[in-house]
Amino acid sequence: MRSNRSLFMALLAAIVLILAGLLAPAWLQFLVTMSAANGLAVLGIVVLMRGGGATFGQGMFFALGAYAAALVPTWFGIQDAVLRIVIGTLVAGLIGALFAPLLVRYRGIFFAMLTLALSMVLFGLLSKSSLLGGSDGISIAKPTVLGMSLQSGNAEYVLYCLTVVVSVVAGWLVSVYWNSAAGLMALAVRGNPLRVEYLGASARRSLGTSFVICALLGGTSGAITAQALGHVEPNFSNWTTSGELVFVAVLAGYRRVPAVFAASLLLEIVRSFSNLYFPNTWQLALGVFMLLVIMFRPEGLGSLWPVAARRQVDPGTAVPSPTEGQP
Amino acid sequence: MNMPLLSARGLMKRFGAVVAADNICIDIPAGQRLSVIGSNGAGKTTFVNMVTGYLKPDAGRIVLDDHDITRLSHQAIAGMGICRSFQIPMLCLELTALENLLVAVAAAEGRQSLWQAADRPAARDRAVALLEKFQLQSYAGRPVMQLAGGVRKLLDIAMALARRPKLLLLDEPTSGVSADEKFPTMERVMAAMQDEAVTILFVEHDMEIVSNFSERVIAFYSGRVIADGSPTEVMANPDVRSYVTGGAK
Amino acid sequence: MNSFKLMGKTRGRLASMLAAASVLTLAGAAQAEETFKLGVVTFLSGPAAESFGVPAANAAKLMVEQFNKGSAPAPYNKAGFGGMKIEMILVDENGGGAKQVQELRNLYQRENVDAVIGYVGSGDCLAVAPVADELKKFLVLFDCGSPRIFEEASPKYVFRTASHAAMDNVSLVRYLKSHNVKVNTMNLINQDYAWGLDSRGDFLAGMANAYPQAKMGADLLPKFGAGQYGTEVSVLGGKQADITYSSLWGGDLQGFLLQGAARGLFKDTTLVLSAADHVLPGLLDKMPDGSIIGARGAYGILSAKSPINDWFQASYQSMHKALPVQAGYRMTQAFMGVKMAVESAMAKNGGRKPTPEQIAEAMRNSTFDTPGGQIRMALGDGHQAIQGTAIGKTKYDAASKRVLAVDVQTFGAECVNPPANMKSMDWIKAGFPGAKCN
Amino acid sequence: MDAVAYASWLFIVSLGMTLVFGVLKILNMAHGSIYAIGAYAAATAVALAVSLGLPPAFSLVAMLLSAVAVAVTVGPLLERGLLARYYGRDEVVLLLVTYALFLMLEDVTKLVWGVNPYYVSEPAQLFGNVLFAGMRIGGYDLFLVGLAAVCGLITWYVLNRTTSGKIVLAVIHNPEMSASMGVNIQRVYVVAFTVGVFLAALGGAFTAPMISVQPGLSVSVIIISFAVVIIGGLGSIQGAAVGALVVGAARSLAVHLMPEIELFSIYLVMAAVLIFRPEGLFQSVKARLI
Repeated sequence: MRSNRSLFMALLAAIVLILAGLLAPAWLQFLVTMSAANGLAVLGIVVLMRGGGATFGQGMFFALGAYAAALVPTWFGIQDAVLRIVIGTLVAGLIGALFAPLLVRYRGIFFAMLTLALSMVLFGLLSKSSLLGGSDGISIAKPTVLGMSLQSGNAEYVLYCLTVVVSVVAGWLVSVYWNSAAGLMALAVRGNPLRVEYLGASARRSLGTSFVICALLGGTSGAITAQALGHVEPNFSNWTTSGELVFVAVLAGYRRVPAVFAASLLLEIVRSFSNLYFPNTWQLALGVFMLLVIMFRPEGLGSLWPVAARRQVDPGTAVPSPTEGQP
Repeated sequence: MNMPLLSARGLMKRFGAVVAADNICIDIPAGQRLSVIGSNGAGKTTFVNMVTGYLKPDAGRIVLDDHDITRLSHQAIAGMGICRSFQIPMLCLELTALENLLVAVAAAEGRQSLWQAADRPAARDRAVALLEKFQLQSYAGRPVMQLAGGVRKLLDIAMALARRPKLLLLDEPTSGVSADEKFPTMERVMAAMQDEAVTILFVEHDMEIVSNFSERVIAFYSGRVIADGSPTEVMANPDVRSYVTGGAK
Repeated sequence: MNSFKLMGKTRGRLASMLAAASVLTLAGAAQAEETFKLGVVTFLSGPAAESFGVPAANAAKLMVEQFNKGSAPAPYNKAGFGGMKIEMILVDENGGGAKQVQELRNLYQRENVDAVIGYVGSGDCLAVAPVADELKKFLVLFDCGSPRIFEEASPKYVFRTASHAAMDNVSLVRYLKSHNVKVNTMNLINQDYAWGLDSRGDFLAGMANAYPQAKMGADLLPKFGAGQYGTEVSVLGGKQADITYSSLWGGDLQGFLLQGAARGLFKDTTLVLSAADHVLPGLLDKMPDGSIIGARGAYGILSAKSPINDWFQASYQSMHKALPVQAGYRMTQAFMGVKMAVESAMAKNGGRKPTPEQIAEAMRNSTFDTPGGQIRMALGDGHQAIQGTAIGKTKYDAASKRVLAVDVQTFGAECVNPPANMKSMDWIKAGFPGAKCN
Repeated sequence: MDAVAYASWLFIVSLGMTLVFGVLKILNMAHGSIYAIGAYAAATAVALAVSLGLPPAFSLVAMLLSAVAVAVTVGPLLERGLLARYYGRDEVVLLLVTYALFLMLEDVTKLVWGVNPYYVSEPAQLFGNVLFAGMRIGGYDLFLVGLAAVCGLITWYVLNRTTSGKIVLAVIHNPEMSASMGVNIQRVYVVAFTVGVFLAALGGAFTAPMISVQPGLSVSVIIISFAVVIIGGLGSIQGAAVGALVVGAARSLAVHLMPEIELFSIYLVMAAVLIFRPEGLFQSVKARLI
């Protein structure tokens, strides 16, 4: 029943956003598109964080998704944006699943550093392969969306809608997963993996699941971003990309799905304006912003919204949702 | 003769110079409630850790229902029906009492569903039932980090019970519980076990509890079993008096 | 758990953004009449800032000032762009092509700039060119080298007012040949990214024609921004060669030269550097004399004397207390090209502010004189410039504490640039067919 | 040989990083920025020394002093003023704090020193170069090797042979315990972090003569010293030494044999080490959990 309600909320959000998009100027549509796309990658990291993992290599899956989406048109003549997104997602997920068994043997900073190393190796490979445009990257033919071709007039809005829909669906699926038994198990693994194993469940499998979901979302994000930008480059796999994504993840916290997209949007706005109006100090601005958030919002933006009134309910009968946080 | 539920044969374990287990042989028949006593460092917890697979013995075999579990991981062993509680309760502090039990219930299912809600009626009823067994329902919605030591102990045990284990090992169930709470706590635990077909082994210091709640007592000293029998026999044993109870009281 | 509660908030934020946006657009519209909004994108931070980005930005500032005052020499003496005051928005290029695409969209769609001049990095150019075309907005690339941009696509609204990288290496090869530099063995060291790899390719292809017998010694590809070249230096030291070619630039080049000199690497090999003028002011006596250098054009110490060049050097000197180097020249070329295009477009449309189409139309196949010599938009269907260039040998002049260029040889545009109908690589491989040298 | 020179440079830099992690449990991303600051400071100091007409040999002292200056100013400031507020947070969060710090310092250095490059090759010229096995070796490289050795030995000696060092080790091993035994953790933290900063600055200062000091120095340093520290084992000094050698060797092998893999040879090594020895080459086994 809860999942039904969040489904309803998701639909509502989608409709509202699509309508709101109509009013927004092109640059804003694009900004939201980009931030939502990034939001997906961040959502992946958040899922992983919530499952007890930390990654500094999300850029790897971001890049995999992006390059997949960029190459299928030239290699297999796939023009449809949705199809490209699906492929990008699957490719990233597949690679993620390949590495998961290896990675789940590690925790904390080692896990993070290993993902970092992997993504930097991919970065190296991409920068080398002249077939893939080397360090300059490659441009992507504008996609068609469900048969529609994109002109300069409608391109932003169509992509905007597509991104909104994908993000909302992904967000809803994640919220369903967070409510699920596996989702609760992920939280437990984060809290006390050894105990989980003493209960006969596999902490590693749980972490692996989180990681694969993280990879899938990274791929989706990359695929959308690639088509919105019309260009992909090895930088996507660089550690700085991952670093910013992780930052947004921390900014958002792992409490609520929408917080992730809010955080992503917030950073996108701060970045794009600060970069334009004080080009010489935008890193400084970003850094200060980060520190303040980490200092005053340790739980991330997700903690800005009071947890549903369950604490007031008579504890005997209260049935808290596993995914809602503690006060 | 009915074969034992668990049989440990010639378990050896040494940490450097310290001998933590020296040729330990113990058979546990199904349905028995037995306790393990011994001063600190006598090898009680080492034994529990070997049975539950956290430590691998240097030599010897452990057999559960004639499956050799000596080399299995602690996770696999739990899966085969040996669950345990901990001296210091191992809980997810961020989660509520109920959520902790939902974790235990989900773990009991083997493969966890990615879409079925964790607190769907079936699972929730089971979790609530476990809470009620230990009269913890009033704490259901409280994060564990807000709960008192005694409550955590019980919660820890309740979690261990979630997958209906064949053998349940309780590591000092009353340690960290105030003196006048010890008895009631044990009462609750044992009451909770009534209708569960479970064999119980608990590690304990407190002799009164041992003699009141176990039908068999095993005494450890420096990694060896120095006495094994009914509470009265063991208490009467001179070695036990000098090395264990004497030391204890 | 209504996990999408926030979306409401997002909508709220959207609304407020809307407000902000409309204000911005109104503001843009209000000014549109008397001012020409010009976005300028170059490296203000990162490794390329010091060598290219900032000199270019400085030149841009100079141009804006001079043009708005109308104090530039003819034919650039009309105030601003055809009377319209130039209003410049400076944006940092650092952060990769993806980011540049967003920034460019912001410039066009949020800041409503009328044109954008920018981009040092080839990757950035490749990334942004399609965007300008998609948005039908006017874009001038002022510095980046990769020939791919106009050889692999033919964007309508995008121009490059400077020669692409092929020229730099072709002219080097021609210089070696015409000065009978003996090259039996050569060492190469280039950065491991597009610029380094492309330059290496062009140079090798050129050498294959001019010096078929030349043997390759070491062929190193340190990573971009490596900073430390201890290993490379000893590899190069191990393999003696007549010349050591490098397309390194900026900090990497400086680091390499300093570390190499400290270990006497350049005692018995001639340095051949495709883009080195911008490091000379910093290196001074540490720059090995007699090194053969290019500046990606007849720029700085390699530039030819002309009234407009004197004016440029003097005014740049007085504004920034330094001599202009290649990036500054190239930015100036872009400004002058745009100014000419805008003004001739206005001449056609009756003095109204020209549309991107009109500016593009006016710029296609145009020709204009700059401090770096004459620029002709001859390639890529009139979108890609060709220009003359010059190569010279370095000589440190202790008296003036400056590195001077001697034996400077200048090359005409047709001599070192491919004809319109050929891709540069094919042209080099084919041995420069149709090249007009005098 | 140049592998060793490179390694010794790596060692100086990553020693600081591993020390800071050992004591404060912080993997300091800003380490690279401090390295850059050290380089800038050295450049300024040497330029000053030269302008004062001091003998070139003094430029070495100047660089040392500049590193000290950076350490005593930046170190306590950052630790007390900033990091201290975040103690007890998750490792990863702390990592992000330093990441933010890194971004800030990047711009701060730009604001202070501008984007124009500085050159201080005087010290490097002091040593000239020696002919060795047919190839020239910069005397300065040799000097660096010596410097690295000295740093390593001093650190090792202080940690293992002096009481204050033993206290630090105690803190590394178990902060709560040592606090309860009356160790002034705060002071240890400040000192350790400052030393870390000093080593980073030192690394920067003594690299300055070989490069042109300008924006963008720090990034590569961060990643590579991460690699070294991970390979060697977080918080282990001999680990840092070995890690530095491994990375140095890997890199120069790559350059000599197959230049095309140089770009990511380091990560391959790092990944390999992590796979076969997750806790790095030198890392004590974890304590029992139950």
